[in-house]
Amino acid sequence: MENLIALLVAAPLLGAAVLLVGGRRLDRAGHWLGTLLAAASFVIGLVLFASLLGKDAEHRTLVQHLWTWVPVESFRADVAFRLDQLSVTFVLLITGVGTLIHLYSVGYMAHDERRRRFFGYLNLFLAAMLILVLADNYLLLYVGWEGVGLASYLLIGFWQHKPSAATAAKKAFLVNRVGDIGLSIAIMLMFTTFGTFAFGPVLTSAGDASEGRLTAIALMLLLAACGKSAQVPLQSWLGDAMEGPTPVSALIHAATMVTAGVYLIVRSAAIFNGAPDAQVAVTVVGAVTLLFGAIVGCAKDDIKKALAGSTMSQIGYMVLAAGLGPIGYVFAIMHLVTHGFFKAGLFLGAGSVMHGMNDEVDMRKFGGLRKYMPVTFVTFGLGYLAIIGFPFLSGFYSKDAIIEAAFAKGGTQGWILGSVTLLGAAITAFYMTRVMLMTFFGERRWQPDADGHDPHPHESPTTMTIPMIVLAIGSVGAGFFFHLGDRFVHWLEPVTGHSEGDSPVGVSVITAATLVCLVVGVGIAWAMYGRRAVPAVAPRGSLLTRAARRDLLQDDFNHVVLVRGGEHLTRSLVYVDHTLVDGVVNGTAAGFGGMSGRLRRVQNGFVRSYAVSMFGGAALLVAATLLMRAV
Amino acid sequence: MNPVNYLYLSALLFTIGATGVLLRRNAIVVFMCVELMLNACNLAFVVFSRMHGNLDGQIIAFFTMVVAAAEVVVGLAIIVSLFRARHSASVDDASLMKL
Amino acid sequence: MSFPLLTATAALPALGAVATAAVPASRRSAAKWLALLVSLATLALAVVVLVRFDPDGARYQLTESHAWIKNFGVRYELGVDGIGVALLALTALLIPFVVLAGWNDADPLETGSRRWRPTQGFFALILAVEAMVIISFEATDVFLFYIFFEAMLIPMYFLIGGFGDRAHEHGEEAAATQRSYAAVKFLLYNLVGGLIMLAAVIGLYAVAGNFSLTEIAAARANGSLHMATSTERWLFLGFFFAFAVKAPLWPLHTWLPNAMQESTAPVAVLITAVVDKVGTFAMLRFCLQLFPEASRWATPVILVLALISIVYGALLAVGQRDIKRLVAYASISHFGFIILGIFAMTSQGQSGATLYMVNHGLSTAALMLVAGFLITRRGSRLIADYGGVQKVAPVLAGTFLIGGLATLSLPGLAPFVSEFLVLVGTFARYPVIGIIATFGIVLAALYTLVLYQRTMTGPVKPAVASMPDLKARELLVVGPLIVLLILLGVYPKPVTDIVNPAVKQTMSDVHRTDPKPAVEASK
Amino acid sequence: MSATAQLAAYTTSTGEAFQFWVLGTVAVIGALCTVLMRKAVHSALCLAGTMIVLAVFYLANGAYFLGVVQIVVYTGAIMMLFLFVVMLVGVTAADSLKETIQGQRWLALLCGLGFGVLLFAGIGNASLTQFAGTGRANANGNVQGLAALIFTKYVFAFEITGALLITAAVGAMVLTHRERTERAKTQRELAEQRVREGKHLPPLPAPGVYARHNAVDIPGLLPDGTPSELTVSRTLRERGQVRDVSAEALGDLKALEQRAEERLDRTRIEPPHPRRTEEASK
Repeated sequence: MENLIALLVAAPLLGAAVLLVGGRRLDRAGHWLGTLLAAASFVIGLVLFASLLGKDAEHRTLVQHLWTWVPVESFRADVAFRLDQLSVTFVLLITGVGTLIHLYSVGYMAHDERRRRFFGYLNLFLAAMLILVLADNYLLLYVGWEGVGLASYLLIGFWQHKPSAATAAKKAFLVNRVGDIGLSIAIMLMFTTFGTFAFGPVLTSAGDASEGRLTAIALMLLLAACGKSAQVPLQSWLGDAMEGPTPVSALIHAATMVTAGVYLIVRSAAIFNGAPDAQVAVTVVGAVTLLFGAIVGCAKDDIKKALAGSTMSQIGYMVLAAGLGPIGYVFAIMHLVTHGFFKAGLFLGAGSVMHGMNDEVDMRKFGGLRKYMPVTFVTFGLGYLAIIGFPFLSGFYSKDAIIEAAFAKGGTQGWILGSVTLLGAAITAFYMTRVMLMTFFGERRWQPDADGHDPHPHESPTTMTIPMIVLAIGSVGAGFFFHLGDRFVHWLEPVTGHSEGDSPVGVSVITAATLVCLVVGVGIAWAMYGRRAVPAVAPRGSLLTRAARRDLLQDDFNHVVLVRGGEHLTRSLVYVDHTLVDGVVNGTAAGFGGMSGRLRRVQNGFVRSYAVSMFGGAALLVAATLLMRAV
Repeated sequence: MNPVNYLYLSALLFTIGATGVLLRRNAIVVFMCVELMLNACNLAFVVFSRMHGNLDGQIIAFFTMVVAAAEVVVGLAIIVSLFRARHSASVDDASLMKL
Repeated sequence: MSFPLLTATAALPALGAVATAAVPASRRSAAKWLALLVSLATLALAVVVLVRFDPDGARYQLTESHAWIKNFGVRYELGVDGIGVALLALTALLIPFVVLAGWNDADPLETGSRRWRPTQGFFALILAVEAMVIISFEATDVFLFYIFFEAMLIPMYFLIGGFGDRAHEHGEEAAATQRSYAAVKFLLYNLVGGLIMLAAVIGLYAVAGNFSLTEIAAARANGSLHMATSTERWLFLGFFFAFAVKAPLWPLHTWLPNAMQESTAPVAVLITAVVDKVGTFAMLRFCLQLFPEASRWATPVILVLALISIVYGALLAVGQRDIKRLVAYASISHFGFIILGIFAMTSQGQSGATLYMVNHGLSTAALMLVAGFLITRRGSRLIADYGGVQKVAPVLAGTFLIGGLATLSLPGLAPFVSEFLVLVGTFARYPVIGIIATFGIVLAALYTLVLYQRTMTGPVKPAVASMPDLKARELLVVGPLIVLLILLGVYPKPVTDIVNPAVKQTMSDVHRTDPKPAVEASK
Repeated sequence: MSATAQLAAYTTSTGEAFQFWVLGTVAVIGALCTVLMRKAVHSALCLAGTMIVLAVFYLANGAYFLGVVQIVVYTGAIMMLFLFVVMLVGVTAADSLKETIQGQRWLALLCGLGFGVLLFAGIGNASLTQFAGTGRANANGNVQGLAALIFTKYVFAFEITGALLITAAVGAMVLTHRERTERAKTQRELAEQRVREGKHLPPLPAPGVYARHNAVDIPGLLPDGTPSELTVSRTLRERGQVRDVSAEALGDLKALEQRAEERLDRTRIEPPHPRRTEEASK
């Protein structure tokens, strides 16, 4: 059974290799090949899942050792996969959602002449993501970690002829690299602390290490997670990443890749458990991002960027939950999975809208689309209800659990985190309602696009609607399914551990408060965008709105401090290298040149001049001889 | 008078000849100054011969004369051909090595 | 006596060089084919060496030893250890690609000219460099090594000064001037280094009485050859200076950008991927073995210089406007990593550094050769002259991207393994330096991606609109390199298995052991 | 012989002392004149004088053979050779004594002075009081003594100097002799060449201006009064011995016309420049 794990990775990897190397002759069938291989991977995942279910809870870990990768004395990295409850959850999410999005892309990218390449990249992403979650050691995880970064880079910049896409791709990769520093250093620290970086030994012996070292490792892991999961302060790339095709946004920048940070933290639970200071940092990061993303989401008129803000905010929830320790790990993952369903669904819905609207993304130019795109409207609506936490839908269970866990942290910390999560829920309800109202309700505000074509909104083809419907089903039912009998908690407990905190208030009170927040959020949104007509041109807005439109000035800060500063630094260094370092050398050379030029003048070519020096020399010799005799 | 005075005279003539070599530009005159230096040496040799009471010094002076004759022959030939080529007997004009 | 395999490996390209140079002027393509065949035959010999080499056997294998200059105890002594054999294989592997990539680089400008000899010269010089580099990797006699270490400069000088890119932004005359400037700069820098080394070599002879690396190292190890501390340090510095110039280490690096910028892409690969490796290789083999105490003494300063090289090289690469200069500064950054790994004095660091030499050879070759194809097509080295190439020549852009990703050490490609090993090895002993060096990976991503973005993406510039994609010959050059990069990234064990025992030896030479993990140490 | 006895003494006879001081002065003056004379001929003559004095000194020091050789070979042959060359190069050409190389004169004098001082100091320092004299060495005759040495002890050197002399003679011939590498051009070919080159088709103009200046070194005047170098032989031109008389000739012409005017009682004009006549008669 273990031997299947490698196939899980191999299938999409094969697809990527064939599609990217195969060339034009695969143009006609390549996308189906990619979809098929993704589906194959999903099937293998299901088989493995079934086999895990067949074992008792304590032995649900399969390890497949493939080959020794880098052996240098005590440094040993293996290519080995570990499949346990946590990773199989991810495997199913990744391959499942991945397959759906492959299917969706068949329709969405139908008119793109480079569709084969797109599917190659998607397959590459799947393979990398699977390596990330299946790796048995941190170094192999790092491979997957950067692999998804590469795939993300390639896919964000898929429409390379657009300079904005190329820039966004580069930015995403670079910001991720900053996070990668964290992962690198964390691995090095593990090596110097434990002498290994395989999950098994590191996590079991984490208790032997000093708290200082554990805190250092944990903080470095947090830095890595921030980069990959677009958490403050490394969140700036996610909004720009929406330059990529929408399926990419759905798969990579909503459902899977951006949650890798959460995976990393939950996987390293043993380390974080031993470093309370680092956990506080994690919750702070989560809480700040939660609000940050939500506020940004409120102000964006670009439907994808609004959803991106939402993603950031929801991942903030997960990170916050992961920072809570054993009381939160399970719920972080649960929210991750349900979020995977509804956010992917929302993005696919947004893609469907754009597909029908000549790739328009400005919500102010939508309006009243529910009549023209019924399937999209329904699926998007269900996803919307799920994300705002409408009772008995997925988001209701997973988000509620996180809010409860935040309160359960106890003490002042618990109150602060709980309030933040409640506030976040209200804002979520607000901005999602805003998106919903601006897109599907109100009067039509369509305008001809740049080429003068009037949009003719229409429902998308079947290949696109089927994935949306499936995801909508997931958004509706997953939460209830997981919640029933605490199935999910029991499933993950052996890996992450679980403990009930002592909540200062009752569960029902929190649920009620959440619902109140929800109603308030929806109400305000309806008052602002439902009752009144939405202006086609964005009003100036308050200072906060304007700041939020610009991602709360984070980019401007980066631009001024890092980009400008870096440019000045490199430019002055180029100058220094040319004038100072090279100048010293060239100066020495010029010095010798000048000296010999002057010495050359002595050689004036006149025999008599030479005769004088000879005669002088002879005189000196005579003098020396006489002196020698005298002495 | 001490015969050493011959040696002083020889030194004086030699110095005058050497200075002449350095000062004059006409190749012929330079050559003459060289001859003067050779003659000054010859005088010294002859005086040495007297000093030591054997004829070796005179022999050396004799050889010097022979060599000087050969040198003059070749040297003057060079001067003549130089003059033919450059229409000048100035040593300063033969300064191809100058800047 | 067995067949002198190592001599043959070096002699074959040397004879090939002579034969190539002797090909008549009218038979240019014969010279090219001959050079290619010779380089492939050398590769075959190198493979035989690789197979015959037993990683767990004696330290130096396939040894040959003959008296040469008896009066000074100079011997013709060859032998390879794991490090040498790895680099030997790398050199033999890269040369066929260099030859193939430079196939048309030395052709006459007018098709009609029959009396054109430089083509023959170009390929003969490449083979000559190969022969000298190979013998440098094999020599276990300090004097023998020195001779070829220096002699290498002669063919390199002519390759840099004589053959440049056809196109130049300021015209042919300016190109010739800058070429000769670069060549002279290359020569002078390396000559100065070599002269200082010569003094140290003579000094070593004065102290030790012979030139044999194995004998001196053995005598140093068992204490029969005592060196005063100051003597050892001076001699070490003499050797190290020459190697640092060759490597090149900051601040002795400025010859490299000029040389790589002005030479053709294959020659640039020859410089940075092959010739410069002799410098770092020699640090491992000569500096550490002959002067262990002094090496440890100088470690802090060298590590800081290497660190500066890493960050400085990367920052300057970001600021470049010329594709080749950018690659050159990136190489300086990478050489910083190699030197860092060598002097971190941990198994991981040194194995990583050796692996890095191999991987850097492959990755730079891939990136630089594709860049060369690009430059040949457009006739400009300036980044600003490109844009949107991806659209018109996707294969070229794809291979360029893979080369770039290898340069920024993407996991899954070969350089990642070595870079990480170097970082871990450094971090284990010098955490602060390790952390700062880690920042190099962000800068590497920056310069690579900026280069890719500006040249390959965006709207198609009119000047590149009709650019053809890679031809069969060019694919033949790039394809195998990329396959190797992926292969060694996924499965580097064959190389590490060869290198590890040699590194273990070197570690014991300098009396250093790896630091113990904290948890284990506390128990 | 009283002369030999005297020669063996520590001091010389008064006669010799007198001879030394008188002739020594002459020798030094001759040497100085050699260096300082502007014309090479004068230098050569002064040098010859110095050499003769030296010959006398040789005789006084018992080197009879050398004394004679000095006069016969040196003064008689070598100096004559010098004079011949001087004639070839141009007897009248006087050197400018103006120094052209910066600092050369001072450096030369400094070196000379320093060297002289050193030599004098060296000689003075050496304790040269013992003079064996040549009496015994010359007992069988000076020439015989020399011959005995030359043909025994110095025979190899002698042979080699012989070879040297022959080589020098051959060398001088090689250096000065110019081999004709091509056939001399005939009169006809020369004329054709002139026509082809298109210059000086007619014979070169003749030198001389009016009847009073028909010397070959005076260029003929062009109609505007400027001298034409072409009219003077090339050898003279190269030696720089062309006499420029154009201004002078014009002046003369003017004076002639004036005198004619005076004869005809025209206006009186100041007399011609007096220097003119001297120059002309030179």
